[in-house]
Amino acid sequence: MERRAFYQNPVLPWLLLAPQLLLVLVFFYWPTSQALFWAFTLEQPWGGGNTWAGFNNFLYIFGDGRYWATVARSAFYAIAVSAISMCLALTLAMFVDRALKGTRMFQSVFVWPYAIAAPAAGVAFRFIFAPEAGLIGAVNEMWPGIWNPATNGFHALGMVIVCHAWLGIGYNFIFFLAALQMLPKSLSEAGAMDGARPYRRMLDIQLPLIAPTVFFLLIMNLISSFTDSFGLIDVMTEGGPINATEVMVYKLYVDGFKGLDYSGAAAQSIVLMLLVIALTFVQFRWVEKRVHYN
Amino acid sequence: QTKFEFWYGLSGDLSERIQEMCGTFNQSQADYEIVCVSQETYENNLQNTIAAFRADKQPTVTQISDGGTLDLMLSGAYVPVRQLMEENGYDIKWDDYFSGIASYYSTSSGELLSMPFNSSTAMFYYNSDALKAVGFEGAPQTWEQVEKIARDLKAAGYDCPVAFDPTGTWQWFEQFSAAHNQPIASNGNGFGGLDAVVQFNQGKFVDQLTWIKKMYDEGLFVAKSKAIGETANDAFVNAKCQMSSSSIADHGTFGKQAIEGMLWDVTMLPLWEGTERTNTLVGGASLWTLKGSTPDQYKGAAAFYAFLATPKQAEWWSTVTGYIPVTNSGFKAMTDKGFYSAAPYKGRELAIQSLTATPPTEYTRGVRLGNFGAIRLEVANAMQEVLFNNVPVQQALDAAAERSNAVLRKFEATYPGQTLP
Amino acid sequence: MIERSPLFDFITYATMILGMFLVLVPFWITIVAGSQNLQEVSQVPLNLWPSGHLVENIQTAWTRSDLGPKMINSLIVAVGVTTGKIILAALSAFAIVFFNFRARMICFWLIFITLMLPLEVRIVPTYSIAANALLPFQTILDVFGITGLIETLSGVRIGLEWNLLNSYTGLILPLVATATGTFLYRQFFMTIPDELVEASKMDGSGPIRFFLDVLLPLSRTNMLALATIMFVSSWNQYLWPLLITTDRKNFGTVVMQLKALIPAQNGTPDWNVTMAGALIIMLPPLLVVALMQRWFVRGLISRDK
Amino acid sequence: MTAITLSGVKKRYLKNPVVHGVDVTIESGEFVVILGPSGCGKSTLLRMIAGLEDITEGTIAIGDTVVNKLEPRERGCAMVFQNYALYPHMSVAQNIGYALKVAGMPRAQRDAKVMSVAKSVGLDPYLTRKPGELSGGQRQRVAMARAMVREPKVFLFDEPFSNLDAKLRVAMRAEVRNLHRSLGVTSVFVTHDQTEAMTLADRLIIMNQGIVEQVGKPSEVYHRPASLFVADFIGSPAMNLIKGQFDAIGNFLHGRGGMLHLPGAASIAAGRDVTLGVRPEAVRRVEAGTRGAIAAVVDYIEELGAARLVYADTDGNRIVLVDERTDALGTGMPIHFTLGENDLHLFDNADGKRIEMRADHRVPSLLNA
Amino acid sequence: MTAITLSGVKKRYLKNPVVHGVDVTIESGEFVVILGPSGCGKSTLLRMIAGLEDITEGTIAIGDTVVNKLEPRERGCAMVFQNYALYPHMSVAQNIGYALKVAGMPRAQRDAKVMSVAKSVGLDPYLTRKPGELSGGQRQRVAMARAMVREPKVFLFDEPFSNLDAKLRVAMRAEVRNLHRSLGVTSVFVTHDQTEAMTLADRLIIMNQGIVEQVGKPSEVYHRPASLFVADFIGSPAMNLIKGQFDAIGNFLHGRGGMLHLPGAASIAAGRDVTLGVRPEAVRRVEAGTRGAIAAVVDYIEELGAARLVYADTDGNRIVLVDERTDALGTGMPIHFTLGENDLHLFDNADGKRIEMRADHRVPSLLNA
Ligand SMILES: Nc1ncnc2c1ncn2[C@@H]1O[C@H](COP(=O)(O)OP(=O)(O)OP(=O)(O)O)[C@@H](O)[C@H]1O
Ligand SMILES: Nc1ncnc2c1ncn2[C@@H]1O[C@H](COP(=O)(O)OP(=O)(O)OP(=O)(O)O)[C@@H](O)[C@H]1O
Ligand SMILES: O=P(O)(O)OC[C@H](O)CO
Ligand SMILES: [Mg+2]
Ligand SMILES: [Mg+2]
Repeated sequence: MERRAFYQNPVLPWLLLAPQLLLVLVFFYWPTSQALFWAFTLEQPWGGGNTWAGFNNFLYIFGDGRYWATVARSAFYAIAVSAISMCLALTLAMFVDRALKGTRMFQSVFVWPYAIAAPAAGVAFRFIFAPEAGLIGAVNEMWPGIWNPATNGFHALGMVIVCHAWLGIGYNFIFFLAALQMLPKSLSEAGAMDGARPYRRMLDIQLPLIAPTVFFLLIMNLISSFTDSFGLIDVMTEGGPINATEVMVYKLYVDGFKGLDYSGAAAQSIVLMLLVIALTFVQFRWVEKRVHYN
Repeated sequence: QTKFEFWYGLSGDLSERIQEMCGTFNQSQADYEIVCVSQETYENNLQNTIAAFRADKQPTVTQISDGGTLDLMLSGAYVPVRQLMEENGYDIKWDDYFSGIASYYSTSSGELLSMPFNSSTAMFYYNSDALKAVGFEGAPQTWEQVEKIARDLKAAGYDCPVAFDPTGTWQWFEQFSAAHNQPIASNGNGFGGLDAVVQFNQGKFVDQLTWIKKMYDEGLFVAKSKAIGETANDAFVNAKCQMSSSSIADHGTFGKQAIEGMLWDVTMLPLWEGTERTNTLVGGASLWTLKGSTPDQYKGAAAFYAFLATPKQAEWWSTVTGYIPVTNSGFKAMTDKGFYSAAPYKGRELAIQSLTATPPTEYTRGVRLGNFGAIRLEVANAMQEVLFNNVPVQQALDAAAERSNAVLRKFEATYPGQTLP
Repeated sequence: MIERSPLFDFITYATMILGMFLVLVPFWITIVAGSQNLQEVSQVPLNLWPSGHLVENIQTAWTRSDLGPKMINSLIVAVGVTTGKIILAALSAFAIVFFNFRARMICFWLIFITLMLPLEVRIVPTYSIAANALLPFQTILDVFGITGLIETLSGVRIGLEWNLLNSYTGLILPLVATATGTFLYRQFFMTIPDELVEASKMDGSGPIRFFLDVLLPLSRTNMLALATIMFVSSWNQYLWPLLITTDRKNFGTVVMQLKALIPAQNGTPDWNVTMAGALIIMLPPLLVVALMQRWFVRGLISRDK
Repeated sequence: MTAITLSGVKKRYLKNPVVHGVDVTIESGEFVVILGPSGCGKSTLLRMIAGLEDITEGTIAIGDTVVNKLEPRERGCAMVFQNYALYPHMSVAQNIGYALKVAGMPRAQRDAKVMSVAKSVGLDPYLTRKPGELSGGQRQRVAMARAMVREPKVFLFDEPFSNLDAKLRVAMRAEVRNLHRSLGVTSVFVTHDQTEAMTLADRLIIMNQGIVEQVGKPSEVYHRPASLFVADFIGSPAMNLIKGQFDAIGNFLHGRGGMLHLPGAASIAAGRDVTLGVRPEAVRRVEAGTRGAIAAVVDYIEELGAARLVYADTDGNRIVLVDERTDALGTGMPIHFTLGENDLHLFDNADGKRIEMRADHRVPSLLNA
Repeated sequence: MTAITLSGVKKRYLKNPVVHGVDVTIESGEFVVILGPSGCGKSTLLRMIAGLEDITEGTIAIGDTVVNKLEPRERGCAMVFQNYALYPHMSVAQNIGYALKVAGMPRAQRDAKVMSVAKSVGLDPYLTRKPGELSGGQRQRVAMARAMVREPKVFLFDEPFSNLDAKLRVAMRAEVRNLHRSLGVTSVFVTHDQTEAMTLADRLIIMNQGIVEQVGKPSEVYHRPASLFVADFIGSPAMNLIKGQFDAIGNFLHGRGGMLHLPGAASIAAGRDVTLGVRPEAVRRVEAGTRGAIAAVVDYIEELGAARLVYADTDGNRIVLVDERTDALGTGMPIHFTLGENDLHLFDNADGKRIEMRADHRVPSLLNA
């Protein structure tokens, strides 16, 4: 609903907005334009100067098999993390939504992972998954060498994915539960009167109706797994072994700061930004569409 | 009192030694206060120094490892050490420095750009008790011997005959190549110009890696690294692994950390039978003076360098760490005192022997490649591909070479028209 | 709840308990390992019951990673970001929602777009701005020739510089700049009925009074929500502090220290110390969330919908 | 066959009783409306029949089966919800056919059935639309079609019209009535709107705070309310209720010395605190001096168009009357009225129950003393 | 002194006109109700008076001042909003006193004033409560107290009762009326509830789609609706409206050959498409054979308690009548009725305007041909 009660004042709104706009300009628009500039030049690491490079930086990364491998890995990572995390959270939310006695306690606990810093969780999971330590590592006692994320890329990637998915449970859970609770109870009841059992109702009624939330979360999870993965990977694997856990954001960090290739990293930033913007855009289109129910 | 900063890339025990040294300097005079900041690793320090330099917040002095030398040389961000000392009225006998060390940090015309500080080379450490236990006396000299010992150890129930750090390109790749006079890159490992291409995918290193792979598959080499949860050094001092290759710099640390009663020793890198030893490369790092400090701070830096160069200080440094003395006179003085003839310092002279085994050849002067850190990563990747993912050696090294060359070309393009100083 | 069969209830509880187990395992392991001594923690398989060394492990971790000053830094940053954001966001959202001016939607989008691009993806260029936050203005002056003009006129060369590296400002400001808060406030302000604005107009109060007398008091719960979210997210920042503080000793935050706690950086595989360290580092935001759960859940949800 | 029998039905939420024990039998084919103020437990009762709420105590039988333990789908009831509860993501046809689909009816058969039901409520042109694209009345019809398609034994309605505007409500009322006429299915309809209740019901169940106050035909309830509550609740403007006491000879003393004479009542109510009730339309304005006329002073007047409501004070009691005259009348003016003896109701204040007056109780007529 | 004069007042949102030009004068001290269906522009008009909306065209004067350019606070109006718009975080006292505080009145004086106003509406026991802790009626009273405290020259009400339940609404109506009586302040009250409008207004302004359809006293509007819209809108059940045509001799032809005879109408309406209107309570059921009786067949019946509504078909037109008899009557049964000639209304279909019938137009009475 459009608001119709406004204040009129030629100066005041600008004064109110000024601090935020300044910050955004300085810390967002300027760097972004800078990145664009670098992406089209070769920037000397020590800031001594740069030369125009046209699209070479982009051509370079697009011509680089390892970059594509990273993109593919990021996509897999994003999808796996989102799928695992969302499925778990949805299952929990569905049951919590039944509001049996004592549910509140569970509900609180399910939110906790949200509070945990990714690197902190990373450290904990690294211990849990450490091949030489006593939890998952215990399988190595029975079958020596079967589990080793330090040398096996799949193990490493799996470990990071599990950790990231765990981190997302809290956030996803909150949204699913809220969405479920916002559905009129009478819809489920109507479903029950129509003879559908709980599982059927979930598939036929609840899921389609919370589809906007599912979709919203999917996008948020994808974006988060493109971006938040940094701290996790840095603490758990540093992108290794042999780049097996190097995702886009980590690669651009490594290339830029460790590899001193500011321009290549800037080009990668631009690609990643476009990707995130595209996802957000899709999200908005959907938001527009979903207004159609009622 | 003038304050100035010194950033360095060492951590752990070595970092504590540096802090101690800074303390001594601050005590020794009243005009300057040096603030020494650890950036954990050489890579980190280079990275942070660059970042700080771009932000105009750089320290006066920074420690850059051998691999970062060319990055600094082309940066235009430094004050040459020779000029600095002259301007501040210090008279240093530059030709007293080991020529191999000095030439690594000098322009082609021989001007020393950075202050040699902690110099090292790669060595081979072994657990004498263990070797004795399988009937081997003395130091292993050849890789053939290492292989045999390893087999015997394995047979005798030792889980980890040789600790192999798959990210340790410096000792396992660069120094191996130098000792066997193998090129790392064309143009004399890059000394001849920015258009060099890497050559490690040809020659002996290919065979060496093939051999390492074989040893690894047989469980004779065991991968040890930070990522794996235990570094090769830790595995060695804890007597879990019986042989290891590492910098002479660690000699001091090993002395402190080796478990009670463990007998160990150090020797030059083994060679393949039938090959002639050439000198190994200078490792460690040198101190660079960065532009953008005040004249007083430069005075302080100069005073600091002069302090480092005093025989007393140099001797202390070489005593508490494993780093070698960097001047002829220093080395002579210590040898004369009998420093190297007894434990716990015995063996360190071998490092100098290794460094000076022959006059530097085209391939043993050093490595002068742009963004060498990125190339090291490529080689480390290749080694891991071979070990963990069973990628054929040649294929892995070819791929690494291709990527390394791309790095070099990009570096060349970033500094168009520039030549090596 | 329609089906009331005990079997279904049982399944419900079973699933929730399983879920709780899933969620709690990492916490439990952290506590267990953090409370054991080196020998216990090195056992394979691990004894899943806490032992008595928690305090001493925490002490070790505390001194090894120098957590004391780092905790204070983290707290300064988290509180700084939280307050900064609450204030700025309230002001800007107020302007966007309650004023009718031409550039209203443009301003909204200018701010809103920043939501889409987390710091991580534009980290490289953002770093350079931290070196000199006034660079954009200098560039603007340069480009329009104002610098030159003033230099010729007065002989003074304008050199705008504001370095944020290794400073609390640098740690805080870029995080304050993001739009989450503005968006959350906007969502909330939109729910304020028009009539409330009109009633206050009829009562004779202007925009500032309305903001202070009506809007702020009504936003209390939203502020709590935003505060929780911001506290957690700024406490948990990793990459940005990592980049912007070369002086870790004085400006490092606790989360950055996590990596340094991991064994293999320090010799023995003393996971017990690592976990004890991790435990204290994850505790503050966890406490905040647990205590503020009600508010913050509401905040989260209204933020993104 | 499909009568509904409620015996001793109680409902508690946690410790909180909201339905206190209901015994009612709803005849097969009957249209029963449950009427009562908000929160009195109407929906709860209905939902217990539907199987959407547990029955705390007592039994509910549909036909011959006690359904206490049956799931909603097993009870053969269909329900129309207050907000329709249409599935917003399904088309009209899918909404109507969902129950059949769940029951596993083959597609072709299902489509035919949906079509025929949709036709019967005039929805066939809208089968592919989503509920969001329908008007309120059309949505209402979808909800009914959805209930009809399963050919249930019982229809349940929970305030199905409360979201409709006044005109549409009247129209939908007619549709529900027609539906019931043509299908003859036992129906229970919940509402708090008395017009709706009166016009739809075969029988009314009046509830108040979890208790059934009266069960009866609409006219019965209107003309012979069983309790003070019902008397006050039914009818608009509400019945005039005057508290007072009968003396031994049948004088009704009320307010500030007001007195009516109703000798017959002496025998049934003497000495008890009672309330005398009379509907506003049974209060007839008369000329001063008319036999039995009672005097009052006008408080204020509400103009309704067709008539006006006169609020007047008689001996300290407020009385409302429906006045169809159009003479000038204003605050403070005196008027006179009589009460028709057949329109009088008497309630015992102690328990609120109606005190039945037989004809001989009423005669002779009222007198203002 | 504080009459309100609207001259040619128009309102457009963007290009969209919503008020089309209103000319009305509201007398000083008068209570005027603006009545009309949802979306017709009532609130917009009121808000233009309050100063909450710009006036696109025309002028509004309060007293002698044209207020077009004045801020709300300068107009001397107080407003009671539909949802009360109480400040939820302030106590009752703070809510009431806020305007005084903004105006800078000293604390002591303000408190005294708040107290006295609160007393006058019976809010004094609740001064420290928050609005959330009050009942609907109490909130309503706070809103009124807040308006009163400023001693405004004009009271504006925008559907102030629409959130209240039926009983409370009736009570609040009386309060507003009393308030107006005692303060005598010019008041404008917006509603779409006709009972509310009829019972409160000194004069009604009936609006439809941005146009004023009629201004007049409630009884005038009921008994002499100025247009078809007003005729249909006012009154419940709605007026029976029958489309047809008069021939030259005054026969009214309608539906499937229905015919009424109304000779006088020939002179004013012959040949035009007209609508004949008659209120349901003016349709009197009579015995078959009564003079002028018209036959019809019962469609259905709605029982209201006091009376019943009979929906019947006469020659294809639906007619509703209020029937107070209680004889058995059912669908399909024949009935007869007459129309009182004084209760007939005639409208021109072309412009919807009333066609005035003088007495001589009506006589002789209607006949079913
Ligand atoms: N799930 C519940 N938990 C606790 N109390 C409840 C619950 N559902 C209803 N109640 C209470 O039971 C009483 C009866 O509720 P019910 O919904 O049956 O009323 P109703 O007569 O349908 O009212 P309305 O006309 O407002 O729909 C109310 O006081 C209500 O607060
Ligand atoms: N801010 C606005 N912008 C555009 N159109 C508006 C705006 N406010 C109201 N309208 C339109 O103006 C018309 C009149 O609105 P108004 O609010 O005056 O109606 P109303 O008679 O008060 O109706 P209701 O009884 O529903 O309150 C409506 O069609 C409405 O959609
Ligand atoms: O460990 P150091 O200090 O001898 O240095 C080793 C290598 O030179 C690093 O590049
Ligand atoms: Mg209900
Ligand atoms: Mg309105």
